Amino acid sequence: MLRIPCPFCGPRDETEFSYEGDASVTYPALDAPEEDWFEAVFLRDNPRGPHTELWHHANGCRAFLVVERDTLSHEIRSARLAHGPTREALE
Amino acid sequence: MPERASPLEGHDAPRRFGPTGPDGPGVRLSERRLASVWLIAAWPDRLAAAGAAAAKAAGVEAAPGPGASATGEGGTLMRVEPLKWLLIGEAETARPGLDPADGTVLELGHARTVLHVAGPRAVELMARLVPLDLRPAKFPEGAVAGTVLHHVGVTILARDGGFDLLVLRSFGLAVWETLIDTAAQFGAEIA
Amino acid sequence: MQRYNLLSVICGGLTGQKHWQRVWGHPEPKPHYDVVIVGGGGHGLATAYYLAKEHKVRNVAVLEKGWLGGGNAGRNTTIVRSNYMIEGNTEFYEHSMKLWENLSHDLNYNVMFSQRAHVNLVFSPAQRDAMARRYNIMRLNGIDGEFWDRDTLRRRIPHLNHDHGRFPILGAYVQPRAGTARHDAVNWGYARAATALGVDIIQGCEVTGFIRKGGALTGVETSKGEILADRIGLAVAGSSSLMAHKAGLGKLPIESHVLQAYVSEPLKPVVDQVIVFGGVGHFYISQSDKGGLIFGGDLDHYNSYAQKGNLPVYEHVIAACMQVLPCLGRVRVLRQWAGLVDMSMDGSPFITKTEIPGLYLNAGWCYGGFKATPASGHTFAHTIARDAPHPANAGLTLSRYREGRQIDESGRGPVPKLH
Amino acid sequence: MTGFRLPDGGLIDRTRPVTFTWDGRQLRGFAGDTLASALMASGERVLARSFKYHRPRGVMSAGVEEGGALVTVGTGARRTPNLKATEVELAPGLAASGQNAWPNVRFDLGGVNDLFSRFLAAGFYYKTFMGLGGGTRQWMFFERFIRRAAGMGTPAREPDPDRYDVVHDFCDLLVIGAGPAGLAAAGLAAERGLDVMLVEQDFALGGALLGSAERVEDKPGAAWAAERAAALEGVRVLTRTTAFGLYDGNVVGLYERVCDHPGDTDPARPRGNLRIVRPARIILASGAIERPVAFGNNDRPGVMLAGAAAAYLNRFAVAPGRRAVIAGNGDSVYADAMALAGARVETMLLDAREMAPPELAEAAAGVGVEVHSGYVPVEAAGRNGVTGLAIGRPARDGHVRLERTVPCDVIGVSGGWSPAVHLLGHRGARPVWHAEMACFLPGRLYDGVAVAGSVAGVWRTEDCVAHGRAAAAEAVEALSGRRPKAPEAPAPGGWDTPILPLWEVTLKHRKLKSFIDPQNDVTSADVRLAAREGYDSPEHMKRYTTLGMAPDQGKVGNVVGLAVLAEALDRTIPQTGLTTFRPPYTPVPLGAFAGRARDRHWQAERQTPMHKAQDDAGAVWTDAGLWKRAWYHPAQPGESLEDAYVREAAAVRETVGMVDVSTLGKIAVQGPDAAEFLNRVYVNGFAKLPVMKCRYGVMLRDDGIVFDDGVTWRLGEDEFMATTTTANAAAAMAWFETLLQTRWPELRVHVASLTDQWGGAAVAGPRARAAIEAALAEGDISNEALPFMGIVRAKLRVRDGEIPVMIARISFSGELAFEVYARSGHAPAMWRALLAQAKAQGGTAYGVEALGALRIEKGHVTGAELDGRVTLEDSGLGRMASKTKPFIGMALAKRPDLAREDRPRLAHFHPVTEGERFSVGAIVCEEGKVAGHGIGWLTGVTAAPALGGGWLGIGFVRGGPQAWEGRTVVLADPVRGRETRARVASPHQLDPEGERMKGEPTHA
Ligand SMILES: Cc1cc2nc3c(=O)[nH]c(=O)nc-3n(C[C@H](O)[C@H](O)[C@H](O)COP(=O)(O)OP(=O)(O)OC[C@H]3O[C@@H](n4cnc5c(N)ncnc54)[C@H](O)[C@@H]3O)c2cc1C
Ligand SMILES: NC(=O)c1ccc[n+]([C@@H]2O[C@H](COP(=O)([O-])OP(=O)(O)OC[C@H]3O[C@@H](n4cnc5c(N)ncnc54)[C@H](O)[C@@H]3O)[C@@H](O)[C@H]2O)c1
Ligand SMILES: Cc1cc2nc3c(=O)[nH]c(=O)nc-3n(C[C@H](O)[C@H](O)[C@H](O)COP(=O)(O)O)c2cc1C
Ligand SMILES: [Zn+2]
Repeated sequence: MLRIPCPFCGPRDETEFSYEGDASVTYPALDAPEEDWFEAVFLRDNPRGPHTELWHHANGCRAFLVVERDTLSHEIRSARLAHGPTREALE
Repeated sequence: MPERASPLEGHDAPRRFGPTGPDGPGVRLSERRLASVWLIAAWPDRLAAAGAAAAKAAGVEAAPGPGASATGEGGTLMRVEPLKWLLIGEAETARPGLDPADGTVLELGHARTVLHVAGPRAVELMARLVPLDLRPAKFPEGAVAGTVLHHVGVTILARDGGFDLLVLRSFGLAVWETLIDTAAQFGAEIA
Repeated sequence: MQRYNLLSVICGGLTGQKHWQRVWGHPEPKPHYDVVIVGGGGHGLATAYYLAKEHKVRNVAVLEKGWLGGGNAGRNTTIVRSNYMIEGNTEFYEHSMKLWENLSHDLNYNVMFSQRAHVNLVFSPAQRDAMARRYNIMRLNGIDGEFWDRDTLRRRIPHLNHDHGRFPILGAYVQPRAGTARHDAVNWGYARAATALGVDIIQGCEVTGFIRKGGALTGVETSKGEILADRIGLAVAGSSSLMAHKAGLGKLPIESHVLQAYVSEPLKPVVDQVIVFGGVGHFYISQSDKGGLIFGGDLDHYNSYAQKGNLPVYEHVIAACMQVLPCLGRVRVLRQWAGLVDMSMDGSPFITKTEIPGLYLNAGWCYGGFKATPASGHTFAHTIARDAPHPANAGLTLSRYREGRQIDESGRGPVPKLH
Repeated sequence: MTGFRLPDGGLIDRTRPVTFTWDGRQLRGFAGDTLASALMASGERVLARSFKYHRPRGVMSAGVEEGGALVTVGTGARRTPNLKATEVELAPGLAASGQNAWPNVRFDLGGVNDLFSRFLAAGFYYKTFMGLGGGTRQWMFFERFIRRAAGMGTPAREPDPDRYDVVHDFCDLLVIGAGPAGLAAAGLAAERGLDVMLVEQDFALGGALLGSAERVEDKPGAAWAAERAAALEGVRVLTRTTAFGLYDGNVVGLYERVCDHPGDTDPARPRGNLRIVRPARIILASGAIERPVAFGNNDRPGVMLAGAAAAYLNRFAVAPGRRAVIAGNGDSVYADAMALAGARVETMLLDAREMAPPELAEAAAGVGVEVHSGYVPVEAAGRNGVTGLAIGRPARDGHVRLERTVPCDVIGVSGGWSPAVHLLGHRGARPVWHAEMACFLPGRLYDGVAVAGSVAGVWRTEDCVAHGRAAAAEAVEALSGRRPKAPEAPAPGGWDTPILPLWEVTLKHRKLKSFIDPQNDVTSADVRLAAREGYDSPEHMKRYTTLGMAPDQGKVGNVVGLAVLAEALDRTIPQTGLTTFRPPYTPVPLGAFAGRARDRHWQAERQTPMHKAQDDAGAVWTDAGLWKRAWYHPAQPGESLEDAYVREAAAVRETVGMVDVSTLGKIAVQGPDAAEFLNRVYVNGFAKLPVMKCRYGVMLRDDGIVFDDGVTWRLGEDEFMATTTTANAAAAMAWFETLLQTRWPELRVHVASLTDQWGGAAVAGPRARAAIEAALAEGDISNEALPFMGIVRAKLRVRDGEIPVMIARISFSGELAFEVYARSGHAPAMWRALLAQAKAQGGTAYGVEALGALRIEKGHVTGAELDGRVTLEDSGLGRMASKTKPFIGMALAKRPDLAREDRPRLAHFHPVTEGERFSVGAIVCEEGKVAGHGIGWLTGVTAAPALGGGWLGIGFVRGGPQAWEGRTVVLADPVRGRETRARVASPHQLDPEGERMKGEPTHA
């Protein structure tokens, strides 16, 4: 069971979260060219090893977290709130 | 204002069930009728200001931090999300005053029902429902946590030596039946 | 190749099993091959077999980093079916089904393909209507498909949870020709037949890089030294992104996830068909000839290369099992394992040339590549040998996403974990 | 001769006799017996039949590594197959029976397979059964017989009556195993104030001490263990509880048998608990498992592990036979032989080592054990039970010279010990081969996980105790935050004279049938055959021979099999490598993982606030995701679905109807940037939507495909309520939070769910306004005050007062319609008040079937059409897309295939022949081309009184209705054996300008 250290709630089971994929994808402006959107929506690094990803604490504090996890050992190195302004407010 | 219907209507008649031991039922289940629920949400750069407004509405010193709650005249103020407090009370209260520049207020008086779990074996029952350590040492009176109960989101408040389970109204009966189903083994009573 | 049949088994019994020949060897890699296939799973081995058999390309090597058939080919729940709706998939999987129906004879190896019917339970009128469209498309393409109403289902599988489930079972859509096969036998059958045709299967040989000359790839770097090749076929399933990066293809529309499977203790016959359901949950179960119930459901929803799963999926899968077969409550899970599935952005695979000359890609198999093994090998061999797709894999291109032609059976969109 | 009960001794409770049945015959044991010990005490020898050859099998161990005695316990719905008799605690009234045999295990026709065993070598089924001439028919013919012969026990066909709980546990330290090491560790940790859990799979604490005569701190081992256990105050001790799996985050899965043992059959309590423990640290003190040796006929009933033979004596006061031969290759067998001799069992000890340890040999001889060093077991005599053992001396060529046969009725064999490192393997750690001790020791340990006792190759009891304490001390240090200094733990070892590795006994001139995996009938010859045929990786050998794939998961056979393979390949054991350890350590019932999520409780049921009001009035229900929605409201009991929905739909067209719409997703969107946010999310604009007005909107996914649609209400300058479809409510909410928290952090918007705050009723039909006005206490809903897509606040008069409501002019049916929203607590009163007025106007309540009919006639799309593959243009909503402001999905919606003109578009279908019908899922084909993928499909059908009264379909057709003017199409429905001709028409035929929705009613 992945135990995810939510900065707001503390360590919690993966069952309270929803995995929302690669956090390193930057989405272009809404009216950016088709090619930029194609790469953001369809192509993934999918690394074996350290991976920066999004977890949504859906059955918890509803916060999105940016988590650094190793996709081979499943070891979780860090977790921080995804929303910058809120992160600063809580620090 | 007319009386509010409960989602447990027809299913919460007082009774005892399961093997109650010599010292009475291990678990007591009841529904707690809320009259007002306000969601107070701060803009990130106005957290303190919104918190102060929330504290004022609840009649408490300061707005509680993560995992905590504070109870005053205006009800119980719980920190449920990084930028949000929930103010619940059994009496009707006015909409909390909050400058729109500091955040927003949302009326949720009817959105949840509160199921109260008490009794000497309440912690054992809860260990069969939610993936949290609710023993007093780890989850003292006034503690708050959002978690999941059989795939249903729920907010738990440690209160009066037992637990308030804030459940979305439409899931109220389903969670109530799960409580009854699991509590039978400890000897239980619907109060 | 030594003939396997009843006579040979009797002869084996009388001679103390002395006369059996080796099924494959441990050859050292040659410096150059016409074609190198990376990945000794079902798809890689089948590709090598069809290259040698259909296209007479015999100077072929299959490079496998572990033991052949040790990837998903050795870990799947062995379900074989061709009940697909979207153009591109329908034709491909039926092409595979036809190859399955004679595979034991082609390979002279009993792959135990047992056509015991694939029964897809339906829980709501909306689900029944949505699936009617898929099974009608199947029938219009000459693929068998029928609907069992409540009474038929009650007669065929009396111990299903007909009356006490959370959702009423309204019936089931069935493909009678579908069923299961013995996964290891498929890998070993293809490996033996390919070896007999002159293919080198080199185990314990990990491809660690590619050799470039000018724009083209001229070979691979491996844990057993450099091997040159005119054409290179990637068939590494869950490791596809890693290989694509090394080959210079950049990012693929793929995420690798752990998919778990479970086997029960061996039992006398209790599940005769393949029983599955989707929509309200996701579950599939069948019984192997040794008596173990083989079952699974959703994948672990996060990216992973770990080949081991976590507890929440046990609860999710087995609660779904108990929902439809509550009589299995006291039957015990004997073993849980996991594979590494290459989930694509629309749930459908790629068997295609790439923008790099001489490099061919076979990937994106999600939950369903075992049933595709024969057709995948057959069409990938054709694509490599002819440098052009076979009709059956014409639709399975990488460029389909740019064209807006997602082959999305579930309609869940570009979220790999949902397919 | 067979086993018999000793007059005294053992840890059983002779004051509590227990009667049970075996194959229908009544037998007697005592509390503290296992089924195996009670059967042995009753002289039963053949308890099972093996998997392939159906050879007779008896008890082969005293623990979970049992390879022989698999039985079925319980009858009817509580029938439980494949239990190891050694793990079944004897309980009053227990009904046990043999399995995998006909007529019974003592006389089994299946035994004939053994005669043909020479033809049934490993993998024979890959080489035959294919039949001639292609196809799968011949194989499937043979398969029926194979399936009946294979499998072991027969499961119940009735639902499991018992329930199980999933329990969430937390602790500082979890100790796995309550032998000397575990008891010591738990004791010290508790003394130092840690919150400790100790789990033990047995029903008694003490581990190996329970089965040995060894004394600890000069008292019997079992007594010492009981004392240590009693001293464990504050420790949560769980017996009958197996740690079956170690997972990421050091989370451990336990299965606790609650009600499967004597004296506790309370119906309210679950049969078992699946416990998920989250310890800060773990100490694995799981001990070691004795290994057999592969020699001739080593599967006959009466052959068992040497430690087990002693355990039946010491723990259960059962002598396994009258004359025993103990054969081993290490020091541990001497204590076993002495225990047997001590119970007046005539005992011979064969020590494979040339030089037996002098003091042990002397002590053994002292109690009458006939010790022979340099001797090994060659072949057991007897069929349904051991009658003798051929013994011999190893020769230089590696084979054994046979000497003589010794009469005996029990053979205790020991080939060494395998530390139970399985749980460490679950997370991928590979064990390390220790050549000198001939066993695999724990390899790399994960942080937070320590080992103690014989699991780490520490063999002496006092060293195990010291090791337990050291591990506990390290845990205390680690949890106190101080850097844990490595306490001095005892090194592996503890045997006076080294073990002599002995895996298999072979004769030069004759092949012995020696079993490595007795359950799957895998012989050493099978392992060599696999190597010879090229299946020479241990993983290939395992799968080709099925070694270690039976219910004991190779706990005793795997290392022996690996040694035989290594020898066949002329390699060392570490070079060959072990297969993978996988959960569960021992099998766990499926019911335990399902917990309470059974039958109706599999997924929670959601009810709208007006559920009870409609249920009391006889509504018939259907499912929409987790919600229950009224399907139809029978006018009288037994009214059919079709009669009801036609009647209900007609009421909406002619007078007034009311439907519960509370299940729609409702999301509050608040803040100064709320309008900008909605502008980006929806294809159409919301910035200029006036306050107290609402607007229909459509959302796309990032890839340009339609995601969801719904009406958004503007309740204030900075406050909207966006409504979504029932199915996508949760997904839409998560999608809004994704955008706000990870893509557009600068937007000042808060979103929150309002779905459960409001109950909603849609009141539709020409007399809708009249019905609502009759119930209004306050508020004006005239066409002027409340125009189409307008919103007003009002008050309804209900039985005990007035309730505030919001009313919006929204129409899904195409008629004049109002959606009335009351707070959930007031919603039942609203429903009753409005329904009374609707009935007064000649109207009725209607359900989702009628709702479907009405929206199909009107040409509105729903989830049936928006199947995750269609675009805005496909669904006839292309004109909604804003040209002036950007929105999610706009870029990828332009991809070539999505912009093609000949894509299937929304259309209506009318049967050409009057009275004909067609169904959803039919495929639209061109005349004469009824094959392939067709040119469209049907998504909805209904009787359509408002459009000429005939049958009506909605769906998609290539190029849209205009491409099929005046041409008929074929609706192919082979699954239902139907094919009908249809005319294609625009889906917007009913009141295309929307006068009914927008203006005064022109008719009625
Ligand atoms: C638990 C589970 C259940 C499944 N159930 C079904 C089912 O019921 N029906 C169905 O149709 N499909 C099923 N599948 C999917 C199916 O098993 C796979 O899609 C299919 O096996 C993939 O193709 P493959 O056999 O070639 O893959 P693999 O067997 O994974 O082959 C890839 C091989 O490449 C090797 N490799 C990787 N990298 C390198 C390298 N750098 N150098 C050399 N070699 C390398 C790997 O070791 C591996 O052996 C299931 C999969 C799993 C995991
Ligand atoms: N003389 C020898 O060669 C030799 C060899 C092995 C063991 N021993 C003796 O065995 C004892 C070893 O002590 P120890 O404490 O290390 O081991 P142990 O075998 O005494 O105790 C281990 C305990 O763990 C339990 N267990 C194992 N796996 C479990 C699981 N997954 N879940 C729950 N319970 C589980 C077992 O039932 C057992 O009770 C000593 O007395 C030692 O002398 C001697
Ligand atoms: C179809 C199928 C049937 C299996 N049956 C059994 C079985 O009866 N007993 C068993 O122990 N393992 C069984 N396994 C699991 C394998 O032993 C092994 O766990 C799996 O091939 C993954 O390999 P790994 O565990 O070495 O990683 C089966 C696997 C598959 C795919
Ligand atoms: Zn959180």
